[in-house]
Amino acid sequence: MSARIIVRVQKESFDASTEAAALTQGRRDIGALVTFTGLCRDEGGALAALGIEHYPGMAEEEITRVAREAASRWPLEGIVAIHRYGLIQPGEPIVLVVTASTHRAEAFAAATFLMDYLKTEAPFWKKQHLSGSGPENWVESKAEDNAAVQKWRV
Amino acid sequence: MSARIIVRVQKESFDASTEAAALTQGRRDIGALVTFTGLCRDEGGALAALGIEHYPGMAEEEITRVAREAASRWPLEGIVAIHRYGLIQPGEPIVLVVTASTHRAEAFAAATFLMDYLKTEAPFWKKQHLSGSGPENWVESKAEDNAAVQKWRV
Amino acid sequence: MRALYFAFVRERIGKAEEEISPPENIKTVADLMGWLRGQGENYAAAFANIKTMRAALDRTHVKHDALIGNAREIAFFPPMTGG
Amino acid sequence: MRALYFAFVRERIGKAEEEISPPENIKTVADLMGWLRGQGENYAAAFANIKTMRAALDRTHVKHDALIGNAREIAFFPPMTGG
Repeated sequence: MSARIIVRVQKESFDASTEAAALTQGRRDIGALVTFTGLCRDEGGALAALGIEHYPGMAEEEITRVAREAASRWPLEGIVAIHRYGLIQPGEPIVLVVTASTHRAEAFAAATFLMDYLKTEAPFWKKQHLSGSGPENWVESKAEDNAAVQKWRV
Repeated sequence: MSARIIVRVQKESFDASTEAAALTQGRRDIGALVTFTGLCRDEGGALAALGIEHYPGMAEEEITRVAREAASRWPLEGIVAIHRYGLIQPGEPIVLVVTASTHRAEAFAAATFLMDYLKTEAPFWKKQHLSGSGPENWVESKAEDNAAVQKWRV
Repeated sequence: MRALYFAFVRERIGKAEEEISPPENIKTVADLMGWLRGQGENYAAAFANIKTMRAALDRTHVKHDALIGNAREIAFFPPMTGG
Repeated sequence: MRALYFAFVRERIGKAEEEISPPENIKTVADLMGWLRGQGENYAAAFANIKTMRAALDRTHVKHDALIGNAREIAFFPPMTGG
């Protein structure tokens, strides 16, 4: 049985529970549902907004590729992966990953895997718009994120 | 800064997003929100319902103890842990764990930890009510759940 | 002291809780389980497999060699299956 | 072929995409980056640190030694910071 995969790249915000319901609605065979929401932090008040640039087309393709990879590694019933682009205010959601499985270990592992890949392989770039008349900075990729994705490459 | 901890043991169902919102509402410093929902599976149609028995008082205390332990292990902003008791139908939620943190690794680790402990340390017992005129069986504890919790004991 | 029984332990004994008055020589949880096992067929059935039995003293998980001391409440139950 | 630039690469070059016609001897992604670097100060600034530059050929991540072949679209960008 193959997992249902829902991937979207969008400017609009999303509602995590509505998206998760798409996987569980009417189902009686799903035992574990993991939802990860990545939110925009204000960095102690320093950040006014985050501008997210993406590679249209490739972003969807890359997320879909990674979702299929997750579905081939673990017995999943469904995956939702949504990533926003455009200007995002502190407190707003940026990314959503939902995994549904029979058991919790698989759902947790797949959600972690998906986030590790989205951080480093999906073509999105974040620019920090600082408060006041501060400058704009492109966010640098983090060594810890690169290390996190490396551990999945067997 | 100490994590906000919300623990409830209840008969009623719950809404994961409402509970998660209690941790994130009005916050601009939370970067990662992990939600785990454990649902009642129908075991391929064999299960009519799950009867969950608990030790009133100790159940809340034990979950609170484990939540505090999680908050001391990882830098968390908040934890929600809700466990239901009583008769639960297939498709319904049984347990909810929400963890909020600055970064995703801590939120994922804490949610996994909490579920591993809830499975094996919180005083709840599941009884399967089978379809038709089938018998009732107490669910046996699983070796894999015991192994999962052991890995956290350092 | 108050004794509480859960899940199949409750079902086999036939009650959820009761007041018990074990003799002076019952010092540990293991002692108490041995004593309860001798209180009738229902107790014998409930404590047939003592090795896998779990216990809590005043709502705290304890091992079988734990001293009962002045605990006011003891609970017996099978391995937990929550979550 | 179509060249796409993202994030600071786009900003430094001053455009998001353009049609490029590299000479015959440009075979690999690395060759193309070296050639682009010579196309003006803005390109030199964009490709100042070639080591950390990422590339995608027809929307697939590739390494610097990848052959361009008949790819219709090549994209250059810094390490991704999504999620």
